[in-house]
Amino acid sequence: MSVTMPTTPSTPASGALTYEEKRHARNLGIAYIVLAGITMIFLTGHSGTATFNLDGGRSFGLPAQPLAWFVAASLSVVAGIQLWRGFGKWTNVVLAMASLLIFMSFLSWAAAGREFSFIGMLASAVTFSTPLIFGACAGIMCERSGVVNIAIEGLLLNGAFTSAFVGSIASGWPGMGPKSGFWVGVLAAMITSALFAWLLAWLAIRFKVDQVIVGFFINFFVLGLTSFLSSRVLTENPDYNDTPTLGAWKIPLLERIPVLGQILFQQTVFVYAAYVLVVVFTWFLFRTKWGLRTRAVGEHPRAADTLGVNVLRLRYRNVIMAGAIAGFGGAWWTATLGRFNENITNGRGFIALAVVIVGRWHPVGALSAALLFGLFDSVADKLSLLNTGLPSEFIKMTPYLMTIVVVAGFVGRSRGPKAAGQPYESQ
Amino acid sequence: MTAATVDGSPAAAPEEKPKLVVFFDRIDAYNNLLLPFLAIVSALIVGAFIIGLTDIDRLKEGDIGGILTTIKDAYIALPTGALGSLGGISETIVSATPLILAGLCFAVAARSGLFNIGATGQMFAGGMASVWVGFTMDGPGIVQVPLALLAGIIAGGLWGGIVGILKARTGAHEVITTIMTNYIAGLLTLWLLKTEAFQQPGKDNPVSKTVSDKGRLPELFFWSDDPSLRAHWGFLVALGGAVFMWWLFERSKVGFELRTFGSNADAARYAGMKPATLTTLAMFIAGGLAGLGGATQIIGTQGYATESFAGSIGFDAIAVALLGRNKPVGIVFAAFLFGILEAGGRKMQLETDIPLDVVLVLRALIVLFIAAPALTRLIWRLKSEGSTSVLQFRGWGA
Amino acid sequence: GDDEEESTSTEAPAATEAPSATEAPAGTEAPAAGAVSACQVTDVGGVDDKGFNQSAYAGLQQAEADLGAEIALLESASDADYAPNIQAFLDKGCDDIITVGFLLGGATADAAIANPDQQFAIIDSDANDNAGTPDDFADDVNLENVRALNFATDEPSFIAGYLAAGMSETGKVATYGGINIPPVTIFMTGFLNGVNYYNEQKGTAVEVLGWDGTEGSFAGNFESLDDGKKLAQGFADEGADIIFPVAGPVGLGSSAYAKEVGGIRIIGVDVDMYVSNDKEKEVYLTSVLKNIDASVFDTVKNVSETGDAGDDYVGTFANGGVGIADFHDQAGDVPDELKAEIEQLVADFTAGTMKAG
Amino acid sequence: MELELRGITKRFPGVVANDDVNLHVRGGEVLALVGENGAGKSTLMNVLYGLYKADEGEILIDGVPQHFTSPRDAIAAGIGMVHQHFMLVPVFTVAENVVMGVEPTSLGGIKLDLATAREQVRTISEQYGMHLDPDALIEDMPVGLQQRVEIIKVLFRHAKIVVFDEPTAVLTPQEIDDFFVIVESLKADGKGIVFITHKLREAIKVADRIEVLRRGKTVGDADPKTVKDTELAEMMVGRPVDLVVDKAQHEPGDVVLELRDFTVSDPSGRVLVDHVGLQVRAGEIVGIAGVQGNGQTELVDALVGLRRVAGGTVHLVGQDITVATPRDMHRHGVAHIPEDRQREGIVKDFDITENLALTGYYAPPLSSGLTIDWKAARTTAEHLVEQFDIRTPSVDTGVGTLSGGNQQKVIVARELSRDLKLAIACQPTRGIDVGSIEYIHERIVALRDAGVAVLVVSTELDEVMALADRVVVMYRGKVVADLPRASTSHNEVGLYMAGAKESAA
Ligand SMILES: Nc1ncnc2c1ncn2[C@@H]1O[C@H](COP(=O)(O)OP(=O)(O)OP(=O)(O)O)[C@@H](O)[C@H]1O
Ligand SMILES: Nc1ncnc2c1ncn2[C@@H]1O[C@H](COP(=O)(O)OP(=O)(O)OP(=O)(O)O)[C@@H](O)[C@H]1O
Ligand SMILES: [Mg+2]
Ligand SMILES: [Mg+2]
Repeated sequence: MSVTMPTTPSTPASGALTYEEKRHARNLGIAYIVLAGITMIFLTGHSGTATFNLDGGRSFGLPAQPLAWFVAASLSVVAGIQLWRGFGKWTNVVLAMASLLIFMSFLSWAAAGREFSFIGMLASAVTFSTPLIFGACAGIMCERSGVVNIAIEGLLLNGAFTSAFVGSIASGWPGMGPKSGFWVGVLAAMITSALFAWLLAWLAIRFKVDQVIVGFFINFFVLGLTSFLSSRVLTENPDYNDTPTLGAWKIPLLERIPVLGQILFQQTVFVYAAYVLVVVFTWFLFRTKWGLRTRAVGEHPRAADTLGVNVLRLRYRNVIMAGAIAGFGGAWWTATLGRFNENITNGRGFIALAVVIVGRWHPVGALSAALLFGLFDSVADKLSLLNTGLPSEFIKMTPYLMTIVVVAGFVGRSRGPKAAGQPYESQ
Repeated sequence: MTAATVDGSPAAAPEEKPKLVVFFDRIDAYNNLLLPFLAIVSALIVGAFIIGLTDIDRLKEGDIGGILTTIKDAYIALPTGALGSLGGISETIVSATPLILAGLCFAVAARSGLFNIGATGQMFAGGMASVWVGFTMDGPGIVQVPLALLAGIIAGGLWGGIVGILKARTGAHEVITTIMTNYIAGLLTLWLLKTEAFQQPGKDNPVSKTVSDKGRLPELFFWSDDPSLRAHWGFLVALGGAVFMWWLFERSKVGFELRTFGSNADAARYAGMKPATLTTLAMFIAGGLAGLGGATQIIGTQGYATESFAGSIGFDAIAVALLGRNKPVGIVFAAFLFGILEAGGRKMQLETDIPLDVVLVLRALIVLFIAAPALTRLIWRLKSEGSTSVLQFRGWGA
Repeated sequence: GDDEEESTSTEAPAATEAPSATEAPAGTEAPAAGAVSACQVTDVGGVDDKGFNQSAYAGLQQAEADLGAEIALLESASDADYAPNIQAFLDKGCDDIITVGFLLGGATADAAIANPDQQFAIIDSDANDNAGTPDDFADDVNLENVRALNFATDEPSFIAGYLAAGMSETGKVATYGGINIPPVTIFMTGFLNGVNYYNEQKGTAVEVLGWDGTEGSFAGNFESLDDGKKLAQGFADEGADIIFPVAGPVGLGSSAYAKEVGGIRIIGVDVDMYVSNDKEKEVYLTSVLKNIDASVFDTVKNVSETGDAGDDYVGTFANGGVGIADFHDQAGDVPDELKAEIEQLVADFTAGTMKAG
Repeated sequence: MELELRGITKRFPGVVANDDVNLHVRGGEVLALVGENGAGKSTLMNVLYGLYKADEGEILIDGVPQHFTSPRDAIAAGIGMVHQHFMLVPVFTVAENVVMGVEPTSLGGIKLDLATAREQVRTISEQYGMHLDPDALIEDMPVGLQQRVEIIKVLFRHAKIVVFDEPTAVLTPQEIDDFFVIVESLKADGKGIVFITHKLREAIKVADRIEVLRRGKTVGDADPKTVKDTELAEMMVGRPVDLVVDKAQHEPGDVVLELRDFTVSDPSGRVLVDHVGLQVRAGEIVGIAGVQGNGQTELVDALVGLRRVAGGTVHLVGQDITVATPRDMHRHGVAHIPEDRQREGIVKDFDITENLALTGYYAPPLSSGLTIDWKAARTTAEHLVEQFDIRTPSVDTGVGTLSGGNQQKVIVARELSRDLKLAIACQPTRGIDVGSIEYIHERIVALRDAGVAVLVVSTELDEVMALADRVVVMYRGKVVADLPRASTSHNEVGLYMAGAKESAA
């Protein structure tokens, strides 16, 4: 639909981005100055050394005020260079380093004279961003093939409910323990979420219902139904809402790596699964026949169609697969908590939607975005312990505010697959 | 349009139709009334199965008659609860009012090419500003009420405008920023409600000071002294909002620019329009409408602010707008439908033992069927029509 | 000694948990002529919030069973639903309308003023009149026909804090809330004060994580159990070994964490979680009880007997409206000395000689 | 192999796009299909390719009826198609675009074997002398190369009948010559070719047979050896068409537009337009000739304010307008017919009235205060539709449903129908049928005669030569020649365009 008269590469359309990049570079310089100013704020109030605890009794300390001085000074220098001649291909590296400095300086300010578990903060970011990764991968799989998926929330919620419900019942089956019962539940979660996803695909493809409306429908429908079943079935029969939780499954040897071991390799199977998914999904998306066709169908379905790719079938398939992934992701709640509760996902599906976009529709990008969100969330948790004097509401805002900062400052314009949201008519 | 049908003579002078006829042509009675009707019927049939299946106790007892009675009662309660009495109508209107405004908010952004999920946050902003004006001012209603509404528009507009500016300046995707600003607005509201400026004196719960009676929007059913008829002039404000949106997109210059920008940003630039300004403006107007929705909710329906006064209105409104195809008239009708489902759902909850959750499921079904005319056509074997138009947001795709 | 201690710590709940046992013999004599009707409006949490809505409804259900009351329920989907839901019950002709939560304060007061002959009860709020000019908040207007049911939950929380301080091996205990609102933070403050009192008494320096009297840790909602697990994990990382979640079902996430890792004790909230959460009962040191169901039952009973809901009510140790649960499985871990001190505290609170503030 | 279409009828709501059309092609033969915009050529080919399902009629291959339900079937039957609007995924490489659908794989059919794909693409590309880099990204390629990718796609699938839908519309003269070489080699390979074009001389040059379509019907065929282009044009349009621009002598007036040291660069600093000096006088048509990609596009974009000017000045009747915005230019009486009609020139979702108001909506008579007077806009639109002979049922018709020629007329009508000092027309007749070309050329000349300065930018050398009073040639961002039309020739200009010659000018 969208390819019109082919044009030469240097039309304003492709120039637009680069013009913006130029402005971006200038704005970045200004941002550094502002950030240097903000860092100066860290000079006020607290002083003393912030102690960051690591594993095995190790820790490191950072003197809050000297660090703030140092960071503010470095930022000013960086700002100068940025405005003067820019960093070229190092721009993003410099930005990342600067952000890290500011981040550490901020933490030192907040924790000056106190201590907190730095490693716990990082480990918790990894643990609790897991469902976001699954949700985002599901979203990417749909949108890469041209179907907007607002229903991630509903698919996750359904996964959480079904895995808890079926998992609990299945553990009572003859010859089946709680553990194997749990995995039966996970399977059921994948199947039912895939069914809901199929419904999304069917309504959106066959009947051309606005994909956003179908997404909302599924969200409302699943929320209503699981809440109802939760109150009428699960509450009345606690046995139907009781699965084991999956404890950490420490990976031999790797778990003993200092620092990293505890953050990455003492996690549950779901965390590892999320990482495997990202790797496998990335490989499939960019290295396989399926991936090539999927991306084509999301960008320019008619081109794919004219080459004999069955656009609609591929969309069905991918959306259904995405449903299964989201179902699996939903089971994370059951694995983590051993039970279901009304609206247990509580908007995580929408955060996952944001993660898809922040990650620029790339699995690895989504992984980074999810981790970043998880990190800011656990930073907020730590802040609330450190008696910084900030109102708890403002501390709670951290992940949301920081997401905006990251998107506005680092990610900039992100553009989805061109055909996402449009129904495809083969004739 | 084509050589095949139109013979050479250019523009076979289209006969001048009276305005009214043109209007009804557009409404197209057949498609716009029969289809939704059948859609609701379909939804109710599917809903009946769901009610039956969720009536676990009776199902266990095999009490099919009982189930049928429940379904019958439910389906009588739904319309009578919403429209069967003045009280019901009043509640339908009360529910529809903020939905219209928040739906307009979504639609204005959508037609400008933006996917604005931020109505919730913008309602918070508008509501908080208007409640502040409402309880600090002590002037005559004729001054105070418009000022409070204006404050709502401005605050909501600014809150939405932030998203617009971020998008225009940095390219930050509005879906991300609106999701995030919703959370932020909710937290800010909670915090504000505990500050001295807002909190009710002598209380420690996060409930705002109260807007005095003269600062409230007047009652709609002013002739009745039944205090339970809560419908207020906010409804007229909402209708005014719809007229405004119609005027904006059908008559005004800015609206034409927004529409152009929403459909083809390159053409807008070529035509001398300013994309950055338009993005910001679209979000400002959208936010203003949602803010107005928040304001009517506060100085109309509630009289004070709570930490959750925006509820799920912002989200429901997306469905309302899409159902109404982002057209003002459509949105008013869709909001009414939602209002009916809400007011009727209350009676349904009361007169049968169907829980609220199932009422919500029913509502989702009705929305779906109305949004899927092709599905309804298939079920009722109506002959098919041209394809449905689908919205485009630049956020996704081209 | 064990026997005695145990009976002490169960004494309080016994007085409130089973109003039917102590007072309800009268229930069997409930007026047969026209059963009393009691109707509940929930706040947006809905009836299965595993919190005060559910507790209140449990009281109603008990009234249905014991008093033959006709009960009805309307769940609210949004703040705008409160007034019409109350109105629906007014139209229905309920004898007593029970509203749950401070969010319903305004709507309840409005309805009560407009219908002076109607009996109301409201939980966690003194119904306040939201009408009137800005400086005319009639929250001091005591609405005759509204029975406000409030709970001095800081008292049992204080004891829980004292207990936690005494039981902590790491010298760190923690608490967190759902959101930062008084009905939640009153527990946390009580807990904090209890710990501080212990420190004063014993010269120790047990530290409370998650609440400093004004700010602290919150889940941000009452639904995400994983937030409860995350917070618990965070507290454990900092060395806390006893956690007191005040966030409804979110606390179950902390229990799940405690069970998973071991070595962490949880203090339940609202109900005796050893009983209500069979799945992880072993992690509960005790629970802070807020006997909403009993007070609701009591209210319905009043209406059925006298036609009046009764005077405003503040649940305390003295009247059994609040309490502290049994130690159950962990009774063996609690030193006798500490048990005795707790017992004394309960007695002092009951007698009114001790204040939680 | 022989392909036959028999009695094909295809209806769209309100339109009979093909009406009982018969057509046949043999291997080793080039059939040219010509016809007005909207005559139904593309529709017919889409039916052949399985994209549309015909309402009536059948497709036979070697006498056997075929049932194509999707392009898959058509491809399998040996039919290949190069679409009017290219069907390439812009973010993919050449190799990826070519192999999609028939990917070479490894690891049991899962992994995409890109190495093999590249090799295969390279082989075919060399075989037909197309010199394509399999790893180049489509979005970075000039149109001519993109077209080769389309051709390789077809060859890769072993097509025996190849349909080219307006392949030359977007090509430069050099590219067109290269294209014809490729067509010849395909023909020599025994492939049957259907060639759709609006350039009648091309049809006559390469075709073995010419079929004319008018209003969905075949109106006859012609032998390229004997037919004259004027005859063909008349068959197509149904009336005699003047293929040569009628242009009286006209004395140019004062300088209207003057560029001095005009420089445009891309953000990375690469100079795209290099210190260009240019003058356009009132009542004069200056044609900018040049192969696509030599800075013409950027020059115009910067001139009209859609792109930043890196250096130099622009004066309009003496006034400095170097930093003017598109709106300023409009106010100053500058018209701009954009190069890419669908991307910039129209809003497809809008009706004709709205599109005609697109640039003038903000000022009287269409607007006063905050509002737009749609009644006036409609009246104006009706007037323009009539005046510019836009074929449409009404002014409320969506522009997206109009044929390309009529879309272009909408733009021309909008831009040229007001008081102008300067008109800039980029590729004004790209993809447009002879009837409309005649009309648009007439308008441009009329504008000149009315004393407007006109700048025509076209990669179509014929067009520049036909219209211009002075020909300016751009090569690599520089003006390499500025020649009075009267004293130059196609040949000379062609040499400048190819960079083979540089003048002192
Ligand atoms: N992609 C583009 N292609 C062509 N011209 C552009 C493009 N983007 C911007 N321009 C034009 O370049 C000029 C300056 O653009 P630019 O974005 O650099 O402005 P700026 O002054 O840096 O903006 P700001 O002050 O908002 O940061 C404007 O006239 C604009 O119309
Ligand atoms: N998908 C469609 N829906 C409705 N009408 C269509 C569709 N495709 C083409 N038409 C109409 O069918 C007619 C024939 O169009 P077609 O594209 O085949 O013309 P064409 O001869 O290829 O013209 P051009 O030379 O401009 O490419 C036109 O009137 C066009 O508007
Ligand atoms: Mg519920
Ligand atoms: Mg065509």
